[in-house]
Amino acid sequence: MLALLKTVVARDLRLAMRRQADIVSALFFFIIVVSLFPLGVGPEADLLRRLAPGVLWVAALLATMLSLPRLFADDFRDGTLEQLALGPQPLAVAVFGKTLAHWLSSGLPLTLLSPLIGAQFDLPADAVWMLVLALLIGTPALSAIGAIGAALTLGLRGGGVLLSLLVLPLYIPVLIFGAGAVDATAGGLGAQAHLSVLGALSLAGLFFAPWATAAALRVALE
Amino acid sequence: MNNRLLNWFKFASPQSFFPLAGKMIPGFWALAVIFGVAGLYLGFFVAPTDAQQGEGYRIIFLHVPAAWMSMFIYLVMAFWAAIGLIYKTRLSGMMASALAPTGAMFTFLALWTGAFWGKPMWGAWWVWDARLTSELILFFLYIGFIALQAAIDDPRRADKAGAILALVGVVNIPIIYFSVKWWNTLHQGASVSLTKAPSMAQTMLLAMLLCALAFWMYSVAVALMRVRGIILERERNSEWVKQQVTMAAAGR
Amino acid sequence: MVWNSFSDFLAMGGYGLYVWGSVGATALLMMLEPIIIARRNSALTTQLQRQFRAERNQHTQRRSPA
Amino acid sequence: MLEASNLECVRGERRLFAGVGFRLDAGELLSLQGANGSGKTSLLRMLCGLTAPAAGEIRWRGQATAKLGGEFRAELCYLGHHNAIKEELTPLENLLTSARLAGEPLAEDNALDALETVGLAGREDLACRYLSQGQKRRVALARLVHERRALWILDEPYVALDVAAVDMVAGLIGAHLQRGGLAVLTTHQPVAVAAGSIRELRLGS
Repeated sequence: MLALLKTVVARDLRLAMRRQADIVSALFFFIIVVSLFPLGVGPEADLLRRLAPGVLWVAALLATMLSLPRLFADDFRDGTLEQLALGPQPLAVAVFGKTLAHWLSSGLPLTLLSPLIGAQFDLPADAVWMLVLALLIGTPALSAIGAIGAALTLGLRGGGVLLSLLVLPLYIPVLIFGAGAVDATAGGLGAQAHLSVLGALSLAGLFFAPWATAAALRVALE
Repeated sequence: MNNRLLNWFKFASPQSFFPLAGKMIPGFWALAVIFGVAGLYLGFFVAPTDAQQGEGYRIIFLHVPAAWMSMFIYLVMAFWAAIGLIYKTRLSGMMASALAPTGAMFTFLALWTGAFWGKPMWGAWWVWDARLTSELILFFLYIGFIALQAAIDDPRRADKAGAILALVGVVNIPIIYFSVKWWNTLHQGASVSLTKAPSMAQTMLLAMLLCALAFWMYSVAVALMRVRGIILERERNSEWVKQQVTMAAAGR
Repeated sequence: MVWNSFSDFLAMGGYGLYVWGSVGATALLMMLEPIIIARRNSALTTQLQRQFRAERNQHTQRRSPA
Repeated sequence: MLEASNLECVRGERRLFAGVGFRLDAGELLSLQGANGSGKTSLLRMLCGLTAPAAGEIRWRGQATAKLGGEFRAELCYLGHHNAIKEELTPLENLLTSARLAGEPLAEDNALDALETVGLAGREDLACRYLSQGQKRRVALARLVHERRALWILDEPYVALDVAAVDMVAGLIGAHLQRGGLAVLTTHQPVAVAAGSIRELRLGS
């Protein structure tokens, strides 16, 4: 089980490294979307400070969405997905591996980049650290739930738009507690409750979503 | 026990369910009208004026049943989805697809009547109340379900993909509801919220229940009508559809 | 009877626009939906009838050439 | 021993085939014949468990494959139309990864030896993107060199291969059958495989 997991994650990361354009473009998308808001709402620091958590989290959601269609599309087209489905281990294990690899190549870079963006919104130091922590805990759930949408819309025309329509409503709890954590810290309240719920969402996502994703993949492979 | 199960499965085949649904539809329409008339009469002619909200509160006789139905239909859809995945009966997938548009309509009506109720009471068409917000998200889930099934050509795959989405959705609804409720109390405090329904006089409650029953009968009737259309569409190449259609033509 | 006149009923204690706005929308949609379905079903059946009739004629022509 | 009884396949509204059955014992090869669109690929995918049959049952060693799940898949090697290789990876990386994913890790020198057998010597470290269609097919087929699983299901293994490569693949299949393995394959050119008994199954009218 573990060997399969390691192989899938290693293979996907190597593929991601060979095609860095995709990772970098998602990151730049994140930066650009976030940088648009001050141009839209004006540069006043205290306004930006209040907007920052929501804006950053929505941008993180959208940036994750960008890289989801490719999660299974290439494997579906070149036949490797079939081989994964025909492997001795349950497909959900391979899906868990791919979700992990997707998080490492999309959610994690976003998280590491967010302090840079936090400065743009003049967030106080403790809020910036809470933002990084919340993103770190919350983004795995985005990859796990997003994988379900990616599997359901595999091979469909207009899959990208449909994918966001299916997945964004399911992202709302993560958005609420993620942005809430940073907001609470900025407001001087403790964000312990938010982080624990966020952690629960991620854990539940990582454990249950792969089974739904595997079922959706088998439907697509028929 | 298994012969009861057996004939349930007999009816689960689209061919034998088609005429059965045809016979049941008028019955459900009748029930819907009876309950509807009774409910509306009680609600608009018998129920007393509310102390705080005057006559405006009567909108709840439509808003609350619509909200209940929007939630109930999604649960029934998830139920048929599960049955379809476990027993691989084709009819259950069709039932889920037949219910979705009606569920989406009731969600829209719940939002519409909620807005029309919020405007006079709180001065704004849209109130970020926890239940209204969850209703809005439920609307997105319905639209996602319908859009997914519309994007897939092969009906069998559409059913299965829709079923998985419905089950994932039904697991997420309580999570979404509680996180929205937390978000609402956090930012706004419970001052502005529709959850504080006016104290329910006996006739008001009865009127609302009757309206809810009417909406339920209506949903069953409409879903059965739509499922007949879906059955014809999917089994258009089969023999029994040929006789069914030509017999109908001869009858007319 | 709560209302003492029809116009009083329409006014709905000043909330007429909102109450009748809601009732109107509900009634409209709940009538429109069955009509749309019924029309779509009958269009489907007529289309199927035409298709089967065409198949039957095509079938008979092939079997009995002139 | 692989056994299928009255299999039926419905594609969209059309029934491609019905009542298809066969029995295949160790060391035997089943050659699936039939015109294009007669459902050959669908039948192969059904045998692997990728597609559920509309009716009928498939049994492996006497047990239904639907129930066996992972156990059956552990003894199955399927090669479809797609080469199932990643364009960005090199042939060596592809072979090592696919072996590990299949639960049978391969030592590097075995992998190099396999690539040499299929005639890819010298191109082990070139990204597959730069290989020709025939060479990509060889990378996919390199899997079979050290493949020890009992049941091979190959969808047109000889396509896009030159004569030398076809003989090489036929040899691999022959060796597999001699080891007591089973094979089901579809092909348009009749190819003599030095093996036990060859059964034929024709699909379609």
